[in-house]
Amino acid sequence: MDLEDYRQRARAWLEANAPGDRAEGTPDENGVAAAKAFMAKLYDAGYSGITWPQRWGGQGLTQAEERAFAAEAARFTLPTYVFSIGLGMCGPTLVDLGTDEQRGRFIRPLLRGEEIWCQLFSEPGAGSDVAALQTRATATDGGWVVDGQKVWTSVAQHADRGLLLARTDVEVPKHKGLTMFVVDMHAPGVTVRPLRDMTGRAHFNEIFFDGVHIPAENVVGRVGDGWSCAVTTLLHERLSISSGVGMGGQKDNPVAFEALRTSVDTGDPVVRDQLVELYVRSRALALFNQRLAQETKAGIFPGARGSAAKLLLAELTMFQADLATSLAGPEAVAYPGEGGAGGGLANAISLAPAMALGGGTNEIMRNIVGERVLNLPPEPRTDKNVPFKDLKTSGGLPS
Amino acid sequence: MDLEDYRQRARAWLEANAPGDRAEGTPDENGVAAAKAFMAKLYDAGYSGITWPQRWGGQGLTQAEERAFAAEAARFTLPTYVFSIGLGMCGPTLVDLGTDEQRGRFIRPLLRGEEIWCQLFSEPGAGSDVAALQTRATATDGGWVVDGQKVWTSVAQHADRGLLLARTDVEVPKHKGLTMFVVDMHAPGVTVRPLRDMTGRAHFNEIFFDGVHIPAENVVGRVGDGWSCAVTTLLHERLSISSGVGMGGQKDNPVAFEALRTSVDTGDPVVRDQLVELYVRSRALALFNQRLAQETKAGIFPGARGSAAKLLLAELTMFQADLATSLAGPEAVAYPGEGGAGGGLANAISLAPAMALGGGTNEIMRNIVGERVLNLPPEPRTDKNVPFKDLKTSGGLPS
Amino acid sequence: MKLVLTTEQQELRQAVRGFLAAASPLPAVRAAMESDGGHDPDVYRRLNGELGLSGLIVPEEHGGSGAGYAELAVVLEETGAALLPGPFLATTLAAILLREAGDKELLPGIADGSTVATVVLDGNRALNGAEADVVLSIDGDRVRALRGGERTPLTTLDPTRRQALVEPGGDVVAASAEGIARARDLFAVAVAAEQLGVLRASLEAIVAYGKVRVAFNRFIGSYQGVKHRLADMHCKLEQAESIVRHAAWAADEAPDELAGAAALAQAYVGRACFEVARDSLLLHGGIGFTWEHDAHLFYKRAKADEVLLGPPRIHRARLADLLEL
Amino acid sequence: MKLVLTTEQQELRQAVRGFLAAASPLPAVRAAMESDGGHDPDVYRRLNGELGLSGLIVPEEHGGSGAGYAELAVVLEETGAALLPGPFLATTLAAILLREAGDKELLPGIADGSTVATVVLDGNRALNGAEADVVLSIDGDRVRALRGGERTPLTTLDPTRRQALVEPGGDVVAASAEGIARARDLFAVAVAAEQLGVLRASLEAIVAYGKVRVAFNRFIGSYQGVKHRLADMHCKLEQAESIVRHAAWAADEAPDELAGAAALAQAYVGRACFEVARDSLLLHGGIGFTWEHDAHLFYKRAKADEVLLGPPRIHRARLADLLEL
Repeated sequence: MDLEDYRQRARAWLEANAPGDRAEGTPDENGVAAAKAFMAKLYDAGYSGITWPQRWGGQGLTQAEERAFAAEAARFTLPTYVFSIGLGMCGPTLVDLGTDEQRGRFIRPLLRGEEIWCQLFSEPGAGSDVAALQTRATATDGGWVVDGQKVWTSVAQHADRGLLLARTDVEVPKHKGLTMFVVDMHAPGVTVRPLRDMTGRAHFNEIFFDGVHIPAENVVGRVGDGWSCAVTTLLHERLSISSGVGMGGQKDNPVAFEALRTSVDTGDPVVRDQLVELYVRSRALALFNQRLAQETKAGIFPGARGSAAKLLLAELTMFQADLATSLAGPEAVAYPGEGGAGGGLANAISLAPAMALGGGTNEIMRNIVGERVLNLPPEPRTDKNVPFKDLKTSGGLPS
Repeated sequence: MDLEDYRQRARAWLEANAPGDRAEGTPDENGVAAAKAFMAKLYDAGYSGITWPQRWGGQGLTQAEERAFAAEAARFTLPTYVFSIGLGMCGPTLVDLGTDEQRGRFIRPLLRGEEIWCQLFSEPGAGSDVAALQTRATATDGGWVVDGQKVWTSVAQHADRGLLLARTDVEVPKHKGLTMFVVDMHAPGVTVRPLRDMTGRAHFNEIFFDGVHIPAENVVGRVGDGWSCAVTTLLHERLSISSGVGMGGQKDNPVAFEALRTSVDTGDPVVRDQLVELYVRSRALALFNQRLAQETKAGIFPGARGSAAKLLLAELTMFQADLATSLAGPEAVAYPGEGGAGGGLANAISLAPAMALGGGTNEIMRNIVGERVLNLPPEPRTDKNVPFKDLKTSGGLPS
Repeated sequence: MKLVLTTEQQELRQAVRGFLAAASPLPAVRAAMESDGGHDPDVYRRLNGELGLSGLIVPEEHGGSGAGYAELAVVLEETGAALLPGPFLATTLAAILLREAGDKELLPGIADGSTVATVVLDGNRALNGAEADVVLSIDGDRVRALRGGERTPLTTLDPTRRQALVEPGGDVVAASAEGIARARDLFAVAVAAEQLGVLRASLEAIVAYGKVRVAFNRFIGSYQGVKHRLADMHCKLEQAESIVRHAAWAADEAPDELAGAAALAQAYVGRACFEVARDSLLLHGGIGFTWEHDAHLFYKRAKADEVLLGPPRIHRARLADLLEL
Repeated sequence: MKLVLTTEQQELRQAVRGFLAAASPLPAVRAAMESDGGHDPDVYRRLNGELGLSGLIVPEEHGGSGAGYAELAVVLEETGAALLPGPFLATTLAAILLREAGDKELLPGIADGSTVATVVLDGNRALNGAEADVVLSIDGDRVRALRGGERTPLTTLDPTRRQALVEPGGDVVAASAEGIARARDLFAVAVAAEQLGVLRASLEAIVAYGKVRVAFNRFIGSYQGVKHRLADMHCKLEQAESIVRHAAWAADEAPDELAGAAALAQAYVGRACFEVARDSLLLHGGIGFTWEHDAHLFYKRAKADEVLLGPPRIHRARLADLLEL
């Protein structure tokens, strides 16, 4: 089939089937049901898992079709948020590393939206240093028993399955004692608790595991090989995030240049100069992202340079929310609908740190750029060859 | 004698004896002769070594008299620059750590300006990390033979004696194999070469030691104890530098606020706002320095907090030279007397990095503030217990 | 110029700090901010009674202690560092305005803690406008006071201190163009003193965290990526404290210097406070983004304070005017 | 929009980079800058002859290669990175002005390398004004050219490239208001391309040093205090390169976007270049302050370039106008 035909048919299908209402963030129960129904239609029409292997339920097509569909889909807001972790990270990991039995069991329901997935790596004591995680999986008859706590887990409240990283050996160095599992989120002993963030909303969850049983066949990869499995997952994560990095979300952003130019007093030359600064920084990053995208199309993989774009986006996000509130003055602090004229500024300054904390802190990004782009020597490491049980932990902190 | 009397007499002496012409930086041969003549008069009048022990040639008075004299002397420009290393660092070290024989031999001529001293610690391969120095002192009949290179040495071209730190043992960890010496700068094998800096002038020297003999009685402190001797010297250095940190030198500075307010176009609101920024930063640091001075008078020793003031001064120095040249535009780059209107701006931007490099880099200052003011944990050290000869050196660099 | 605290001022600081640490630690701040009134009346009763803070700057003839602005700055630094919820700053601003404009009627009630007051800062917006017994507003060279009047609570960025839309007006209680001009400068000094406290507490929090939080088998405070930022934050603290001490000294001892010192205080300390609170939050990593961690409370207070007296550029513009640029 | 180099452009870059590395490495730059003429005529002969760079953007009908500004930007990045002394940029600015304003007489001499030219940028100041055969000046919508005239060499901050006071005037050689306006924007793009090279080379120098210089038994590039600054500098490089590619593309392909892209290029790249050169010098430690080390040459060129076309604020003001702020 010709690519242009493919695109035409995708457009026609989307126009006929994409829901008209705007869906943002994690939906409620009804929203999840509707999202699952849409995903089933999408799958049945052949637009879910376009490049995934046919044998496991994908379409077996190429990046060209994937991009063609994505270009058409960008004009709609599809209710696929709850499936994004499964489609972007968990599924690709299983395609890469799962047993045939696992691929056969998990991938088709994932692509068809019948099962929602979440990813269970981060812990309160293991943020930047994921391999320091403490959740234990202990071998038992026919499987494993898991105890511990995970955090920063998106869509966990709706998830049917989770991709879990847990420690199976504390006697070996920390990177060597980890194992990856598929865990049933409905199993006894799994508790999901919403995590309220500084905006006052709960975008994430904490997950508690209390004697949760996992059957032996749910080990992904080999026992003790969890770190290299996790690296595969994180690589998929980075790809799916970096493809979204850009000027996206600036359109309706009340603190972006286009909004501020109409909302602030540009009759004041000092204010005007600060808007110029915002324009310069915004354009500089936008052009850098466009250059990365052009390079990618030309077959030059951006690799760790994407971390530079992420760092710059985090800094720009903070800069513009800070600038907008400073320019607005006292009115900036009131939430809208409360007699205040603050519009979205109070929300923007509350949300601004998120970009610098999610997906790796600014410090981690600078390490990556320094070590993997500029090839600077690494820090001396003291945790490489020490048994996990002998490592330092964060004193006086929950871990 | 009453303190006010002391001050009156000091003032009268200074008015009668201080030379009228302005002396700045390192003088030439004639200037050195004049400086020595003045220093002898100063000593004979009892104003050199005011707080130093009487037994070794000082006046044995208190900080009160020292401060009273300094307050009066501040109104004059005394030609004491070439003696500053001896008076500020070498002499105090000998008073603290020298043998009686050394104190008897060296201190009176130092105070009377008969002998000029320099300090010989830094090397090309040992800047921030002074203890990594490579100059070797090898034991020989009745003394030591020195080979190596020192750098960043002020007044060495006029110096009669030097306080030298050299390595006497490479088999022990780096801090344990050092020894301090008094070296005769006129001895055979000592070569002093002016070091041209980025302003095009030679404020410093490089010193080469080629088989220089030092008699055994010139060891300061114990053999192998040079590091703790050097710490004593550096403590005196820090005290003598930090007492000079402040708004000093801003009066005739073409890039300081008072000069810029008359030289730039304050009709442009953006320029005016940048001048406000300069004023804010300058005042913030000036007030901090004044608070430190008031605390010191009240008996609160600033300690490592002085490093914060030094760091801020380095940043302000760079900021204001950068700002002044940016505001001036193309005219900033021409040196004066060349048809250009750049005044001192080209020189100011050339000299600006000096404050961030002399007396410890900004990174070293941040380490000091972090570790000694905020008590943050140190970096892991890999050089504490390793024999010096097994340590890493800067590859491909002269050292 | 006096930039170092006297022994008495140090004792005042210790007394307020000790009291707030015991009576209003951060868990109590959270409880208070989620309560109906937004603050704990019991804490205020003791603050105003035992410590006499409501009367601190009220002249003795009106029942206060007649202390100076240097003492007030010491207190506001502590209430800022503790993120004390409720109308302490609002009533303090009111006391400043009344003292400077020469009020006789309202000051005794403020001094004995029975009157909660606030000042309209911006059209019709006031700190703790819903809880205040009296709303003061500036009308040319006169100060008006209104009991009652319409009050519309606002939901704002800073959960630890409320604001409301209020009705300016009421009877004239004092009049003095000069006093009001001075009061406006003193507002800037008072807010800067609070900001100094917020800055200090934000820095202390991340310094403490840097000594216990481990990543890659090292305390995060041992990494230069963290350590050097904290050193820069410390430099801001030192400068901010120097500026606040100077402004408070000028308020008491050098009236000619007050306007410049006050504008400098807002121009420097407001920005420094937000930057430090922001970096403290960010360096905490993910936990700093959670509602349960306190970092966001300091961050939000810092931003709310930075814009409280107007967009920050007005202080810089005032400085330019005073410097005759 | 084209932000990635074509294969041909990459080959051009390699050719120029390879030539300069062999013919004009930094020790040769130092020798040239201290020579009477301030540059090595032999290097220019080969640069203009073998590589044909003097004729790069001269239209084919006037004896040049008629290449685009994207190719010119590639070349200027390399001459900037190499701190090539002498009148290469000066003659290039002259070629831009003549090409855009429609000259027929002078371009052939520039193309074949026989004419060294410069443009008066600021009243009576010109790059390499003492060495130039022809001094161009803009007089309203006309371009004038003067051979001879008074020339007063200046001693300036940047020892690698000279300036002089010159006499504007002479015969009218071209006239086009539109062409001259376009040329002014192209000057901004050309200087930004050179600045990109200076930035890149400054960063490369300190990255290389971070891998060999040891302090406290570790390579200094392993300290986050250094590493994180270098990462920030790399971010500036990536953005600067993107902006220069875009501006050069606009010059060739999207005339409507040129003015904005050119102002952006000077507003961003000029500042970024100086900041990176400054931090590179500072992170070298004491050795960076010596005359013998090359860091100061990049630092001085970066500052001289930043103010070459006027105080940096003029580019920001122009951007504000173009954005209709």
